[in-house]
Amino acid sequence: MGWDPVVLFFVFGVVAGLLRSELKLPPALYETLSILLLLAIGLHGGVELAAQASPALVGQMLLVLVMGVVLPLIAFPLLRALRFGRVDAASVAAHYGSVSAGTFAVVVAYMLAEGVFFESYMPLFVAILEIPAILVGIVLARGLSTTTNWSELGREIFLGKSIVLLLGGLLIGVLAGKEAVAPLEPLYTSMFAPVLALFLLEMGLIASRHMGSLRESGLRLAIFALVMPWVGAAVGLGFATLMGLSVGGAAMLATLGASASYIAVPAAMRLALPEANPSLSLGASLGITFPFNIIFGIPLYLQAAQWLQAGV
Amino acid sequence: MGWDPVVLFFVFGVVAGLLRSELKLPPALYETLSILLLLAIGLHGGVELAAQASPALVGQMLLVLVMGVVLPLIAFPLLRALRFGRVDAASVAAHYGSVSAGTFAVVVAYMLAEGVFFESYMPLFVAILEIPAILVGIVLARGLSTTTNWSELGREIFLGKSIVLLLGGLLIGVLAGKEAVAPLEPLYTSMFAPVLALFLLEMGLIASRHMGSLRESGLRLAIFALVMPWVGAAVGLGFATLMGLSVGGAAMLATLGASASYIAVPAAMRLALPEANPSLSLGASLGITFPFNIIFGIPLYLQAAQWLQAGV
Amino acid sequence: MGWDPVVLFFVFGVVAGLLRSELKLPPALYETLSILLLLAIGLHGGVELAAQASPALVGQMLLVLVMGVVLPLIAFPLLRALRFGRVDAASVAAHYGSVSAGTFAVVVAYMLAEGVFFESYMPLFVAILEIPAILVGIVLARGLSTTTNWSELGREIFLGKSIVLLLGGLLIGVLAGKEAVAPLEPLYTSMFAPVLALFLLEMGLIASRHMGSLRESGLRLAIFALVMPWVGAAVGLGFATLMGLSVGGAAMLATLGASASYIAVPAAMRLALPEANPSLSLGASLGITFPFNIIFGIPLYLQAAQWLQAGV
Amino acid sequence: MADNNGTRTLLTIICEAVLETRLLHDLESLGAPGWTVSDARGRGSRGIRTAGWDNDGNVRVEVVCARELAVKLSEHVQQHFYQDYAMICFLTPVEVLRPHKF
Amino acid sequence: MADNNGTRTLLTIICEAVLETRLLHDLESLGAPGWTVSDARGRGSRGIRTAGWDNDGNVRVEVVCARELAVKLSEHVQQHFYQDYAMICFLTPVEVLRPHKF
Amino acid sequence: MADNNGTRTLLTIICEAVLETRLLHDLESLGAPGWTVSDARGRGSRGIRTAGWDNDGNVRVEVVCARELAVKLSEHVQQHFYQDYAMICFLTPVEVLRPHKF
Ligand SMILES: Nc1ncnc2c1ncn2[C@@H]1O[C@H](COP(=O)(O)O)[C@@H](O)[C@H]1O
Ligand SMILES: Nc1ncnc2c1ncn2[C@@H]1O[C@H](COP(=O)(O)O)[C@@H](O)[C@H]1O
Ligand SMILES: Nc1ncnc2c1ncn2[C@@H]1O[C@H](COP(=O)(O)O)[C@@H](O)[C@H]1O
Ligand code: NA
Ligand code: NA
Ligand code: NA
Repeated sequence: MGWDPVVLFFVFGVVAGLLRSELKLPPALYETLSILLLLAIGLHGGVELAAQASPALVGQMLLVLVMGVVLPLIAFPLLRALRFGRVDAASVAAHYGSVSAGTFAVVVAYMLAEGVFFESYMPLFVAILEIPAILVGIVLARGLSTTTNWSELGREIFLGKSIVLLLGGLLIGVLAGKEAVAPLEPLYTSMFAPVLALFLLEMGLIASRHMGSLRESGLRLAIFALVMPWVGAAVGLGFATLMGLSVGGAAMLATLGASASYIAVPAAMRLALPEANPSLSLGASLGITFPFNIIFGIPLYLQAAQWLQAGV
Repeated sequence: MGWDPVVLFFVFGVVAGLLRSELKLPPALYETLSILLLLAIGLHGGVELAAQASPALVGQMLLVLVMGVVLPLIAFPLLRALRFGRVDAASVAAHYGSVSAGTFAVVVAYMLAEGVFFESYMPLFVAILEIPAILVGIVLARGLSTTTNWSELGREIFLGKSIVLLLGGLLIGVLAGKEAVAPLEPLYTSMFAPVLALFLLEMGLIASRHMGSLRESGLRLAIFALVMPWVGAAVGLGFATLMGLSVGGAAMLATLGASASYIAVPAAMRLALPEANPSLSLGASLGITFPFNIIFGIPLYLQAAQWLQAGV
Repeated sequence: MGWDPVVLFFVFGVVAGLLRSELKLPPALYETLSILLLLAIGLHGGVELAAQASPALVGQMLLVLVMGVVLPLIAFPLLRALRFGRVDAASVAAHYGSVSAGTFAVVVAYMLAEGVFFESYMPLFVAILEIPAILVGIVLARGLSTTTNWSELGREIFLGKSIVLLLGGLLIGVLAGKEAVAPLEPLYTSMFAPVLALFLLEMGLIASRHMGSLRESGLRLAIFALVMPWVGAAVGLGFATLMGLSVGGAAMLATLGASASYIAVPAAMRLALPEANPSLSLGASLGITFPFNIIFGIPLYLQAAQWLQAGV
Repeated sequence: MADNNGTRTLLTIICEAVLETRLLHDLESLGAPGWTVSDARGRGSRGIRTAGWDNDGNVRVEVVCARELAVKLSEHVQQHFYQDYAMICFLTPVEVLRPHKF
Repeated sequence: MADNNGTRTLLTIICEAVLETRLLHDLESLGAPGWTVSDARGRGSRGIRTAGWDNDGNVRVEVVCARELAVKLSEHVQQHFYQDYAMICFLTPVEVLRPHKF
Repeated sequence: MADNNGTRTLLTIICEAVLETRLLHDLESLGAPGWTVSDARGRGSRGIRTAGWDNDGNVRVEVVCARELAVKLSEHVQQHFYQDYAMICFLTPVEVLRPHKF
């Protein structure tokens, strides 16, 4: 078997961007692709959730919530140790404590291609992991101050595009059930890989710009962006063990732990912590961590999950 | 079987809109989806028409044309009785005399899901029903005055986007025939439900805004928007009996009668009767009648058609 | 078998445009369609190339490169004989020496529908043919002057959107191989015809505008636009014989020879030879040659290739 | 015509998108030397226009021309469209290169 | 209020798109009679904003109003957003039809 | 440089989209402190530009800067692009906040 073509689309985008080619995707296409991915992930998860829901799930959801609080609390001191200012460290920590739906889409495609079983309600965990790190990040920067307009902020976070699409898709899947959703299956079967490939092409183009901006923000940031995925993955594997997930599920939770947000969190941080430098977080998350995860990380995390399970 | 996921997408859009979530679809996507729906409906109809055309069809087409004239003539006095001004009543009557291609797409998906047979050239009737109500509405507002620039108006109406796409698709289907169109079938098979679902998501977002605006225009409008679908459906069933349509065809003509335009007619009215208040028509048609039809109406109309046929 | 529906979509666009209908596709959709077509063509070619690559291919690629230099050198004197100014003649010659990816997509669909075998690495030749004519055109207009900023121009040409997408798709196909690309196959199987149909609808709308502009530029241009495809096709057939292509491959190279660019070259010429009148090239290429090729030309070229092979 | 020292007037019209074809037709027949259109959304006395879909966007039309013509165009627009359509328009003096173009 | 002879001020604000909702909310509560928004991209002291994706575009907001209000709006914007967000704003005198609208 | 009381000049250039990269490159190397671009369509002496597809749109470029620079930029543009490309440009005096930015 050759290279993964979906990952090659990302590399293609990076190369085209670095060569400063005229290639660019219309913004409406990028938006459409991310809407399709989020809906497809949610819908697929919901359909399966309807079939597999169990009381144990509630406990798992709580553990995932805790994981979403723990991750930024680990990232923050690491960033402070690397001498980032308080607000910048909090903002970057929020990005790494949250998750990247794009990375999740790649790990789904990878598991399907490798034929590895995973708990099909994983999309639920994506939605749960998106939020806590944002709140923790704000508290890390501001303390529990009263100047933050929490009600407005809450609306912006909980009703942000990606969470609404994920949860909307999930709910529709649960309410409609597998049989009724059948006509919509192309969204997460035949159309999933093509949509993901185009999405990654655009992500590559965007990432290439942020790689350039990394040169300025320098070595310390690059170190963090390469170290934190290992930490996040380890945390994810730990929680997966607590939750009793399958090998595939554990590898996916590790991937979620290792991934950093570049859609939902940047927008929330821009509004909640405007003095944080957005090019730090985006440079790290898009320019380094995202490529690292989809090219090297995911296979590694799967292997680690397999070793762990075998060792138990 | 669970809820219809396609309808759930509409509900999802309404809820996201009412909660004022950040979710919005790029306008280019909305346009693309409506182009795809109209072309798919037309093409599918044309392919089948080529196989089933018969002399009886000419008579049926004439009857449908009459139905398009009758509907606004019923709606207008009803609106006047509810004390709407002459021009506003004429404009709203034009909307309800015409049809909604979105509602038609939902009824097609519903009939296919329920396995109910219907005359496959129904899209032809959609195209025919679009226009007469517009002309009747203008005459109701203005009389046969000479100030209306009929030639320019005619061009705007007959060459409007939705009619051109429906008729273009139909003609291509007829000229090419089923075998040659095979490579394009995904447009009305595997892709139809996903496209419709996204379209309804956007319609839900739009409808939620118009529901808000209903509070102003008040009770009288809501009454009309809930009563008129029953009247229109009854008229549709009557004409279907005259035309000798199947149960499925009758239910679809009832749905067409019950549906109100929110794409072609608003644009035409804005130009032809600019002093009419557009938020009245859109509030009623999008905010009430469209949701009513796709959630409750369509199953009702099918049941009515079944009773009627059984009673004959 | 009826008319080719894909071609009918083009005709539909032309008619809708000439009737000045309100129909227009969102620009983002047009861009998306052309990106999808180019990627699909490249990817499909790459997948097959990986399976069939042979040393002979290098020789064939060189011959195609020569063909790309020869074509504008034939077109230029022809245009001068028709009394076009030097710069305009050079610019139009560059358009006709290069190729139209849209025409190539139509010939691919045609060959598949007719079940005619062709060398699957033809997309490689499309990419090769795009560039030389542009350079030849500039030299024809300017001589080997030093005022042209060749390095910047080279970047604009080699890194232009269509070449990058074609070559990117090709490379991904080659690197990933058929098995791994399987999940992306809908791009060049089930989705190819629908995407092409919509693309041709838009091309029809655009072409209709350029047909109007032809009236001004007059008869001489129309003569060239109708004669040159025959010349280009003959040259293509000649080179195909030298290269030992199959009947299908020969017909496709003839089509490439006969086709004129309307995407990559206009942009390059606008920057490199701004004083050339762009409506001349576009009027000829889009208003006449493109419709001629997809409606009449392609079947003719296939027949010619069949005769030629039979005669040998 | 008009002054020749390079001073012209920029007429900006913001109105519902459905008017575009008709408005441009009128501007052309009244002698506008050219126009530029871009898409917009907005809020005014007739409520919010979000440009989320077909019937709900605005366009922003600009015409650079001699002041007399700008006034004539804006008066025409005011008479024919102001009452029934969402619309505003305003004039700004601008300095142009190649004044003969306008 | 303000002068009545049809002279108003056009306030143009160009800023990151993420601010749109919040900015329009503020303009409205400070009394702006309306606004027009279009999408844009640009470069300034905070680098290039290409509008290639969600987090990376600008909006161009225009408000036509009395000069005092325009100054008040621009000062508010300056105090609340200038430091942390990519943003510029400028004022132009314009002549309006139907001045009572603004 | 220039006056310091907050008066600057807004240079607006409307031209074919294909020029965007090259034009912005020139503006930057001539010292423009920033720019804003939006997409547009239009009609002028070189016919209709509908923005329906790649080769057929306009862009609207705005630069706020000192008057001398605006004049220099517009003269450069006029010399290099006016003859062969669809293009207009005009200058408007504007009042800016934080004049040191421009
Ligand atoms: N004061 C204003 N400033 C800027 N734009 C405005 C203003 N008032 C109205 N508009 C724009 O003009 C459109 C129509 O205005 P109206 O007719 O007042 O609803 C609105 O949708 C806005 O885009
Ligand atoms: N001198 C300028 N002329 C025109 N637009 C500008 C200028 N400076 C900044 N902008 C616009 O304002 C945005 C934010 O500016 P800044 O805060 O300087 O990065 C930029 O992305 C540009 O769109
Ligand atoms: N008088 C005008 N008013 C506003 N925009 C104009 C005017 N003339 C030209 N334009 C714009 O500038 C572009 C190029 O103009 P031109 O070079 O005259 O074809 C046109 O496509 C329009 O967008
Ligand atoms: Na994470
Ligand atoms: Na109806
Ligand atoms: Na050629």
